[in-house]
Amino acid sequence: MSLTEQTRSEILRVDSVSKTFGAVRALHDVSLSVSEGECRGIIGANGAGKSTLFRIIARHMSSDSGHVSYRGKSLAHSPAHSLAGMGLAIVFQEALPFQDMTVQENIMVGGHSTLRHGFLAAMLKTPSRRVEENEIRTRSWEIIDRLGLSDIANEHAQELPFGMQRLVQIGRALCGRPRLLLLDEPASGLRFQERNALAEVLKKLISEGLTVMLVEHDVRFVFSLAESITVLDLGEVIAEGTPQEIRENPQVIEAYLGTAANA
Amino acid sequence: MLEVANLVVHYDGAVAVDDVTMRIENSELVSLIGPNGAGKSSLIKAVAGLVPIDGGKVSLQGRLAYVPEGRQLFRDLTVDQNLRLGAWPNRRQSTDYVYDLLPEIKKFEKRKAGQLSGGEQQLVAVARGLMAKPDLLAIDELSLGLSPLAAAKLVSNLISLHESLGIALLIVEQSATVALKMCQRAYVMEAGRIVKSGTSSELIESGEMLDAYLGGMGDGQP
Amino acid sequence: MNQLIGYLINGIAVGCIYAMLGSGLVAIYRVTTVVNVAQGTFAVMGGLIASSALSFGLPHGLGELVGVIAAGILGLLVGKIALTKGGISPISSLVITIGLAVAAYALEVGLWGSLPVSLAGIRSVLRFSGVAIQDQYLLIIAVSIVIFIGLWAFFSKSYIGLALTACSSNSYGARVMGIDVRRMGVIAFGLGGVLGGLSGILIMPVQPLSFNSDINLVVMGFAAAVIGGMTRFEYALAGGVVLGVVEELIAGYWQARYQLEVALGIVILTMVFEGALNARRGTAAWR
Amino acid sequence: MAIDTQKVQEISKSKSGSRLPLFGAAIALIVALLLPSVLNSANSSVYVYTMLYAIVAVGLSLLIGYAGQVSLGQAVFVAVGAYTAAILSAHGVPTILAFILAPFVSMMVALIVGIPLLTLRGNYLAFGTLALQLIILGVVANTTFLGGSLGIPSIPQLGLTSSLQLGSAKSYAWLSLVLLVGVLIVSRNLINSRPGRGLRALATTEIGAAAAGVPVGRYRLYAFLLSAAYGGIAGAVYAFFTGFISPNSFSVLLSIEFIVMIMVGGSRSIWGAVVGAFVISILVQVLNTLGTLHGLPNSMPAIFSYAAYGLLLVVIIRYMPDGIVAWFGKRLGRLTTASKNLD
Repeated sequence: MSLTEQTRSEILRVDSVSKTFGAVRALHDVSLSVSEGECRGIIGANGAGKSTLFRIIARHMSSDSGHVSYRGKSLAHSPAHSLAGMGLAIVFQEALPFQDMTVQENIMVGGHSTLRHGFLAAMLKTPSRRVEENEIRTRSWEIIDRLGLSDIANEHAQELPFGMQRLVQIGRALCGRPRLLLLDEPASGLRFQERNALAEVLKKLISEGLTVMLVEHDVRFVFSLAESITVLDLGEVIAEGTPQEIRENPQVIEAYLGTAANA
Repeated sequence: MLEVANLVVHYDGAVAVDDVTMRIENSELVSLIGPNGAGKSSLIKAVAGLVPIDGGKVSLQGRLAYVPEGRQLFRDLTVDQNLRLGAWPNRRQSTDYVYDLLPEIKKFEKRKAGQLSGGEQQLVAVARGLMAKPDLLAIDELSLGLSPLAAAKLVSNLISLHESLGIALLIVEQSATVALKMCQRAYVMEAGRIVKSGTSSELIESGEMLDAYLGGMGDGQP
Repeated sequence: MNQLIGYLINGIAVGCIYAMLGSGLVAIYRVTTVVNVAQGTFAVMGGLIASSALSFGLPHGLGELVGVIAAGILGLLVGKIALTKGGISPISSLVITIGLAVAAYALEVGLWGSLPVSLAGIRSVLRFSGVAIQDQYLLIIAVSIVIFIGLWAFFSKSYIGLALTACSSNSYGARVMGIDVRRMGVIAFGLGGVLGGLSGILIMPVQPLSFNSDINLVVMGFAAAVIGGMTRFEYALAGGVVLGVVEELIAGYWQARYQLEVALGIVILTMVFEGALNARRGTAAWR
Repeated sequence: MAIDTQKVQEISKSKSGSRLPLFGAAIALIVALLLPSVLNSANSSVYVYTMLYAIVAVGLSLLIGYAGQVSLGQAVFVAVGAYTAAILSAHGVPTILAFILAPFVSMMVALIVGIPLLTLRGNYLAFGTLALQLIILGVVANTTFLGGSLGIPSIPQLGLTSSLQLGSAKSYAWLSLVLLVGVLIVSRNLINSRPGRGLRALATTEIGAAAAGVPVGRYRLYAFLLSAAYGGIAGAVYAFFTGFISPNSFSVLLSIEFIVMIMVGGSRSIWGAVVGAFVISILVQVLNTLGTLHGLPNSMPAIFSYAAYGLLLVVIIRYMPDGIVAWFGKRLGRLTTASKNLD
């Protein structure tokens, strides 16, 4: 880890996490640390353990050993739905947009943990509900505006092209006012232009100070965004460094292309 | 044998295969390589008729058998029962045919497929594909999850099958080394498109292979 | 003691009926992941048709066979309707089977009326050292043994049986082999129909059935199947027998009126317990 | 970030812009208000039942359509409401108090059974709720305190005060209309708010909803409780109105009728539930009239209604899975766009 990273405060820490499924070792003693304001890419071949790591951080799965902490606090006892309220926004690759809800409503769901009113207040339309609903409506519009989704804000999200759906998911995550955005394979299934558009949006968010962690197999996509990269192979961290360092790392080349491809 | 022209495949609106053209001659050994998510599997599934085609054309002379990614064996059935199902369309095929070709399978014919090791499972999956007596055998993610040793053994098995039966093989492989070593010719895929093709030796020389896997750095474009 | 033997034999026989119904549900669920609410309908229809066939003068054996075949055809029909070509969610298919079960009421009430109908089974009674057992119960047990051996042979030897298991083991893999998974689902419904029809015909001589007996039958069949985890025939058999014996013991030593409630309570507990177990194991599904 | 508030308001206006549904609802409300004064007493009963069906169906559509949890035993919560009202008023509790308590008792029962049952999903939950209904009805039928299988006769009329009692079918008609409108308003408020959006989100994907911060398990339970409360309200009115209840009044078939209603109307809309309840009530009336025509056997009305429920359910699920409201809506939409294209 370079010196500049150590001066920034740590936001996420993964501490020697291991996980096995039956006889398959998905993760073995994986540790990494993400600093505030950083964009970290996690790459690795199929079966490297990327998505297992993602699910463990997202509290969707528990690890066999080791632990994950967020802003110095262990996540061991936090249920999955509590992460959003802590400023940790998660976008799963397989998460569909919510059916029969407009783009705006989809994004408003993301603000769930920033509002208070419950069933009774909602049903009786109390003043506090009105205030909060107005607030979330305005906030969702700000997000819709900056993601360029204004024209389709009232469309049903599931009917949009894939690239737009991905943006809606990111808008949904932003509506919870996150400090750390965790993205699972954000570029998968996108066309070339859609990938570029998504990268532009993410670049802007990063430049505004949002910490982003990308788990992604599209290496080109990650290299264009991340300042540091962690490479997983067969469940272990085999390299960590800047994109340039990773690209020149012989172990990484071997993991991706197989042994002695350049011989 | 197989001709694919301008093939396009979408997945729920996402583009998986984008205008791909390729061909395989009789008894040829060809591999399709590229990084994870490049669209290799989608291409081969479209060729096997498992996913609908959204554009272009696939024409195939002869019979194709497809060995899917992750083996997809029937874990609760024995190896012999798995093999019998490989000949489902034309039923009454005796499994002795593949036991003759791959004698080592005979050793565990009575065991449940779910209890075999990864290498054994992959061999059974290949054997199950052979039960359909194909002219072209397409194998998806040949070495995925196998130890280098098991992969090497499987490759030598396949090459001897190829030589004795004269069938064409299409190998989809993430590990470029394994693929290039065993095949005469290869197509390299990236982001749904074929970015490079040629003989194995040409591809090994070229730097573009590395680009496909680890991204070009110069232009800074994603 | 003698009384106990009587209860046990009756319980095992009734349990075999539940197990047969449950096996029909299992056969269907394994391939389609649909719980077929019309499973009780197969039993009622099979029994009613057999009773009519007999009253038209068909000899015993043939009349019952007509009932079983009719139930099998009904099963295929229900399968064809519940499994659409485009594919719908299992829960939608379940609602379709509810619809068909209710629609069948119209047919049953129209043709056979709403009163319970009985069937002439074996009327004789076996007596030994003070225990009296209706021979029909022994017949049920004997037929069940044959049926379950038949099921085992069908699923391990026949090509169709293998294909059905393949669909349940790995439906994508089955599709790759060129197996038409929807058609196999319809065949599974047909098998469910046969098993349902058989159970109805066997139970009717000792327990007359009316059109709305189907709910209790399907619920008890489901109970047997759930205890067996919905996927294994031999477990469904065990589950059914356990339920039947418990019911019979409750009726014998306590009171008959809480039979159904206790059995259903066991099912709910089993499901909840299984669910909790799966949730703990569940991580394996997430890879 | 500067944001054009003008534009925001414009767009949020245009969202609710189509006035047609609102207009339709207003007309429906006026007709519904006037109807009881012209109906005879037999038709007034049909009116009351329709309103009560609609109340239960709205609750069920919140549970099935919005929160995605299938319950096949919804009639059991109607039964709990009805029995609460009947038992309490038989023991001297003022009927108005019994009426108010009924939905809360339904919710309590739902809470007790919901905590274990809602760990189940899909097929299992559907069957679990069905089994639950059979168990509770069985226990009621065997409990003398609850009237056993004979039921509870001569339940008093609902009295708002000691002097003002609801006597006529007309008054129950207006009461049930008011309750339905209340239920609709409250449900609509819920759907378009934070918890409502959370429910709708979890119906699509529980993982995604949890990632957005929605406490999935708790919300599923709340939806279950709410639908039980609606059932309890309808059950209480039913008990006071008919004056007699028994386990047979709340059969599994009734639960299935509710499913038919929301499927026919469209489960993903509370208006669909209301439309479904109306369509089914009218259909059953028509079939009854046909079935009792001269010369037909006594069982004909039953045969007709079984066939209608069953086949309707099959046809709707197979050919109009979003219900008739959406089906007609789509066709209407296509028509209007077609006519626009002509212009």
